[in-house]
Amino acid sequence: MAVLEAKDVSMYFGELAALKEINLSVEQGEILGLIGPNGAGKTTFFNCATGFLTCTRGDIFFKGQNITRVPGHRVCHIGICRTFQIVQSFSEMTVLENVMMGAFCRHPNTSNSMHSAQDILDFTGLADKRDQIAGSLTLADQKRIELARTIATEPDLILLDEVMAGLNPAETEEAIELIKKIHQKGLTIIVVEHVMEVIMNISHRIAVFDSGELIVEGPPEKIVRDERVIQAYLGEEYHA
Amino acid sequence: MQNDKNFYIIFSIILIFMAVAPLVIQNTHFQHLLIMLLLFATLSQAWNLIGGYAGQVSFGHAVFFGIGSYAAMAPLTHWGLTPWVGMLIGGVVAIIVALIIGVPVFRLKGHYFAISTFAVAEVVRELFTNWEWVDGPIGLDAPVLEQGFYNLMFYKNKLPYLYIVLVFFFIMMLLTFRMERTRMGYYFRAIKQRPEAAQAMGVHISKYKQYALMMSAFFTAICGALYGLYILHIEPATVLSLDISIKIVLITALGGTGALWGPLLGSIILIPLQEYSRIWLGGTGKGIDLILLGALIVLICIYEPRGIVGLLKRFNFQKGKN
Amino acid sequence: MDVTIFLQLVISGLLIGFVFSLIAVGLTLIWGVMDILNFAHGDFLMLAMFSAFLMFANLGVDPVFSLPVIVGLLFFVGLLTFRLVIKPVLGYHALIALLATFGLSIFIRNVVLFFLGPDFRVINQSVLAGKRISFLGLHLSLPQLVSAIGCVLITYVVYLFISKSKFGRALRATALDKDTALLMGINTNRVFALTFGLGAACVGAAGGFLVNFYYVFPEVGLNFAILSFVIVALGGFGNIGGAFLAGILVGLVENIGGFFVGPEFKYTLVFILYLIVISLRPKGLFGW
Amino acid sequence: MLKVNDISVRYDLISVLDNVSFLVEEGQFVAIVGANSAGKTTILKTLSALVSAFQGTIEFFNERIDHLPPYEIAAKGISHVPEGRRIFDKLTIKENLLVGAHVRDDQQDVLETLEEMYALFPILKQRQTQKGETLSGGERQQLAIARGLMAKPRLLMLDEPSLGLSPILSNKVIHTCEEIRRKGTTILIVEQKVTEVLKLVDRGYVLQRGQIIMEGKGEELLESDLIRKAYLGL
Amino acid sequence: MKKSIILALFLILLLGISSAVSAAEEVEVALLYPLSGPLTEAGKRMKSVYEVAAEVINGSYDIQGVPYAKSEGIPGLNGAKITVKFYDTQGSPEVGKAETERILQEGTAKLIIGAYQSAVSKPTSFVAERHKFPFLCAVSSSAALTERGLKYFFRVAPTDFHDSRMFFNFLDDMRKQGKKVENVAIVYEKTEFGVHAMKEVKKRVDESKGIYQVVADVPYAFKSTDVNAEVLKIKAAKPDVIIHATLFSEMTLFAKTYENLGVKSNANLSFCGGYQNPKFASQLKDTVEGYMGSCTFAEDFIRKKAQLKTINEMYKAKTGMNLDGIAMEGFTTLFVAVDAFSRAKATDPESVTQALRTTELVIATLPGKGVKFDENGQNIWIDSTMSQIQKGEYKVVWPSDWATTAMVWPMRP
Repeated sequence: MAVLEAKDVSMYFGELAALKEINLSVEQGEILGLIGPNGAGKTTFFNCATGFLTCTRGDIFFKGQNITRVPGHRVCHIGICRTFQIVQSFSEMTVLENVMMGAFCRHPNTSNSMHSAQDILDFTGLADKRDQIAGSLTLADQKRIELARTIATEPDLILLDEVMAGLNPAETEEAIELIKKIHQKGLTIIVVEHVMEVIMNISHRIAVFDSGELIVEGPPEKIVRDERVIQAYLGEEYHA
Repeated sequence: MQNDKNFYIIFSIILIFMAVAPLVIQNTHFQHLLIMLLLFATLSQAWNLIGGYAGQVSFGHAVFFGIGSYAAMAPLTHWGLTPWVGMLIGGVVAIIVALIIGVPVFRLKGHYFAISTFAVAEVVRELFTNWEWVDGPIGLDAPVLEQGFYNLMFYKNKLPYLYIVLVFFFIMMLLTFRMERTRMGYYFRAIKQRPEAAQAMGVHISKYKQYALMMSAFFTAICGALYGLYILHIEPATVLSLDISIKIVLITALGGTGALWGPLLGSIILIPLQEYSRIWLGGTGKGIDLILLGALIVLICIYEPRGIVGLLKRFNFQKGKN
Repeated sequence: MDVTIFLQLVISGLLIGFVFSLIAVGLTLIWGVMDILNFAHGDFLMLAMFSAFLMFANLGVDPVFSLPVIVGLLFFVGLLTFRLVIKPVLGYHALIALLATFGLSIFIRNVVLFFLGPDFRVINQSVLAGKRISFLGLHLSLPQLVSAIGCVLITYVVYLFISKSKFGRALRATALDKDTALLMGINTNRVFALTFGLGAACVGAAGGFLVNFYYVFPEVGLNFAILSFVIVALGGFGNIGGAFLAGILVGLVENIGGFFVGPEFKYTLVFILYLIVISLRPKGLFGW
Repeated sequence: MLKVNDISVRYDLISVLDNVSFLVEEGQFVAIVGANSAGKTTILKTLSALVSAFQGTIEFFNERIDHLPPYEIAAKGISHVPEGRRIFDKLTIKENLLVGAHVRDDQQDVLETLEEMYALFPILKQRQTQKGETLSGGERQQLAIARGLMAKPRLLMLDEPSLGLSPILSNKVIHTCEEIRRKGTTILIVEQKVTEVLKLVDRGYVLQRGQIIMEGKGEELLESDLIRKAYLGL
Repeated sequence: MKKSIILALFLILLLGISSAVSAAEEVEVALLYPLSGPLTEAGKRMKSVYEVAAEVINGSYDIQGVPYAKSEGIPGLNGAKITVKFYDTQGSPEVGKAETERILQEGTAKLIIGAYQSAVSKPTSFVAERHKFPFLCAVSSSAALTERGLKYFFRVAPTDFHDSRMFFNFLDDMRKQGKKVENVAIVYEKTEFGVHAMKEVKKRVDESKGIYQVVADVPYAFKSTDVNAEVLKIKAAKPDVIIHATLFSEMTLFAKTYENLGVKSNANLSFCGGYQNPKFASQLKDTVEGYMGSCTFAEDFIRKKAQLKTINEMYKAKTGMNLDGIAMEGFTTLFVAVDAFSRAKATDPESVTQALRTTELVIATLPGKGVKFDENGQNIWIDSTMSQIQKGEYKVVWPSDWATTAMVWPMRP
């Protein structure tokens, strides 16, 4: 069954079309990679799927339920959670408190939330930094906090917006491991990423956006050979 | 955040002090000072909920303050209704008003929000100034009724006022302290820091801002009622004035916004400073007391821009190092 | 309805509106660039008016001629304020800057009270005083007319300066992103200081004009300051054109609305106007 | 021309840079590569005095600049294109460029440079009257670099110009740097795209946890085992 | 943290103790006036006049018609000196109330005199009433103050009632002389003072049974930046007479705007307030030529009562201004206090209050016979006159037995 399904989704900002009739679905347990040049509409798609924006036309379904007009804060309770392109950790809170913020979604009680958050910290390898102030940590750790916070909401689907951007190879490696680990828990994942090695490595399927349109989708091997993708995105070098 | 045990110890010391000091020093003016100090600490803490924790700086809290004092005083003067009921009415009306103004105002950001709250306050003040039932600009005087808790009137003794204010202060502090530890407290701080991320975590932002404003409005109204009943005379020019709104903000800013002890520290500094500079230097008609007050406020800002809470933290930090 | 009265209302509204504009322009500069609400803005106005008055009373300099000196003086006051009060609190919670300027406001007002006393004073024998132009039953008081024209001119000059000059560009860049402006070789502290000076100079000019037809006393600035806060927000923070038009709008609403609805409601109308505008355009009429 | 001696930087007692020294000769294209939290951005920020070092000296044309404020360093001819572009959203593109030339006095000269930039980045000329916020990511990066060049700097410092750009754009940006160098501007670049950058540069430094662990010619570094292991996954 | 808070609490405690210490040997009178804030100007004038009054009482001056001037100190208390101590209300009821409580707490004052605004006199006198402590009000004009049935409250000044009655007697008189005065515009600030004053005016208009009409009812916001809308509203109504209740310096603004916008009326009458401030006449000169207002004292009175010159000189030496009505009311009030102390031969609150209740002080400082209080504490021997600004000076022009100068009518030829 499709976890998330977009049907003819279009998004206009005034005259400008950010998304044009996107049809895309993600199956249960899949990792879908989303690539495309800057301004292609990837983040806009995320925003529509998570209720931060309401798309101009079309519908979005989550497990068969129409969530097109569900407001952003409800989406999390339904079971979708996202990260942000630019790190958005609660910089004045401790790591534990950051993750608790996610856990509150399922555990309104503070101490339950704390226990749940502690489990997630162990799972994501942040346990030893639990009482540090999030703002004082490195970018990699802050991104990890965001991931931890996201899974603390106990979602079925997570949308990761450039979680690797700005990480070095070693850190990227760790992040990939973590994403795979999260995937093993049974979560469905959509990843936006520029680092090609990463996206090829983890995605089961890749969808390519260009100027608001979905130009191609399919398994990674197919994508790297597609002429239109190479022209729009990868450039000639990758062709070789 | 404070650790729990520490909080209870400090808090008990303060409460005991506030309760016992006026018994030791039988000076009504000193009692007056403590009453004002506690009243403004409570008020500022109420403001702190929305302005400090949830980060929405309001310059219009006089609205709730005024509503509270009018709700207690008007039924008392017109019908002799016990102010306790009036107080409750005031709190409820303030919550309703908070609901009404919250919807449009929370769409605004930063200064636009602040100026809007101020504009709302000015409009409400004008409404009261032209409202015949509450005697317009003349204001209301408490009728001379029998003393006692039923009428909340004590003519010669100030101690009952002091203890009533102390009780409200106690409730306010405890509530804030508990709130810091609940989901709501975390949500407030999250909204202040990263509204978008908070939304992604499932926080209904405008709802929680609304909660913060409603709680804040309720307690501000209660304080307004106490103020009216204590001063026994209210008029739009005082209880609905910008002065009140600003004073609340300043006390919190001075002590430290979004900090549990900020409001109390702020009023411990500002209220005695105001009272005693007037007592010692006022009466000359030359404003020396206010020159001093202004200069001191500026100096505090320059030398301790983090608020008094910041000063204490730094003090503790350095001590810890040694 | 008498047409002359209506026209007179429009004229009076415009005349006072231009003065509001200039005061608001001074405020919006500081507010827009530094994100600091200067509570002492009204007291700057009062300082300007008192200086003009003192120069008139003690040296016999007509307020029309003392204007450049007043502007220069207030520019200096602005610089000084920035150095002594604002600079130390930059980068901390915005409320601290607010608190500092609030303290400054109390301080300035009472120092003036201490030295000059609480009396109100009026300049009544200046070049412009008492003269007026009358036609078709309409009256334009010359001091107000000259002030209005002066305020428009100065506002326009400031606008040109900000939008065309190199410094203006640097100022806007600093307002947008202080660190990057530093990397561009802009001495941002100097920009801040000059902006504060410029803002104070604007309000100084307004005070220099105002003194021709308004009374002076230590508390005179408060009412103008409160109105200018609303005007700035109405026009959109940091937007000079916005402050200018909003100032005129407020002048008109206050006069025409005050006449038809009742003078005691004239400021209420201004606040209601603000609330309506802001609920339609959450960043003011011309906000970013 | 630029000589960095033993600088160390701390944030809140945590060491970010530890005795970093390096050299940039006139006309060279120099890269500092390293992991994200290695301190690359901090080096550039220290050079332009946004961050102050508690130890060490920085010399620019044999003159110490480590105690100057940022704006004076810019006036000395060091232009810093910050991480994340940081263009002025509400200024027009032309104004953005002119702000870049703030340190220069001769306005006639500035206008000439402006034309040069338009020649180098034609898209900017087309959109010169539009606000910065209307630009896309790649255009922003072009504007940021052009703005940096407007100062006619003796040294251009670029902080991760490829960050957040698609592969095709990031390559284009890096090659633009090469072109700029060919026209005679010294460039110090901080990058994570190790392969692409090291192919082009004259000299590279590898930074790890605040320390320089390797240095050498670009090609040499590419060949080294350390780099190949850590950054290329080979 | 803990230590710091305890330290702060300790400091507060110290403040509490230190402020409790105070001592006095003479008969002290506490005065509550706004000595900072927007009404400082008025407060300072009051302060000066009380200092003059104390000097006159304590020293030996030969002023005919003013008892207690010749003798040194208070006769009934073996010549004990009177001292005046000032407390700042900042023009705020809250501060006023706090200061009153402080006065009572300190316990050195034997009587309270105050305050300036009615809005402050009200709560402060309530405090005194509850402590059964005598409170003398010098200048607050709200008629409501003496309609509250207080037992320890006395007022020397005429009220809005007296003033409005005097205005309409005056207008009646003018009408009899064939002058046009029927259309009245009323202008008042939307404060306790303005609203009260105009309530009285409206009562008088109602009592006239249609002779007078209010053609323009113009309340305005206190502290206005301009008054164009207000003045145009008046202009549109074309009134014969404008009546003002303007406490503040806005009176200046009104006068200028009337001039600028060419408003013509036969007369412009003012309740006490902005009009009475001598600066109003001296600074605005021609602009305010012909303005009229209620007046309990002006320099012009000295022409009729030459003996008051001494007092005016002393006051002028202190302030550079001539005495005005408000100041003279203050001056007289201190004499009422001295009279009460002297007759009571004691200073305890009960005796002093008792003496005040039976006051029958004949004193030549104010229009009317002197001071005698009715059961509500209102002075019933007080009267008021009409003054007019002529060439920058206040001249008494009505009623005829007080008038020194001929009236200019209409105010602008």
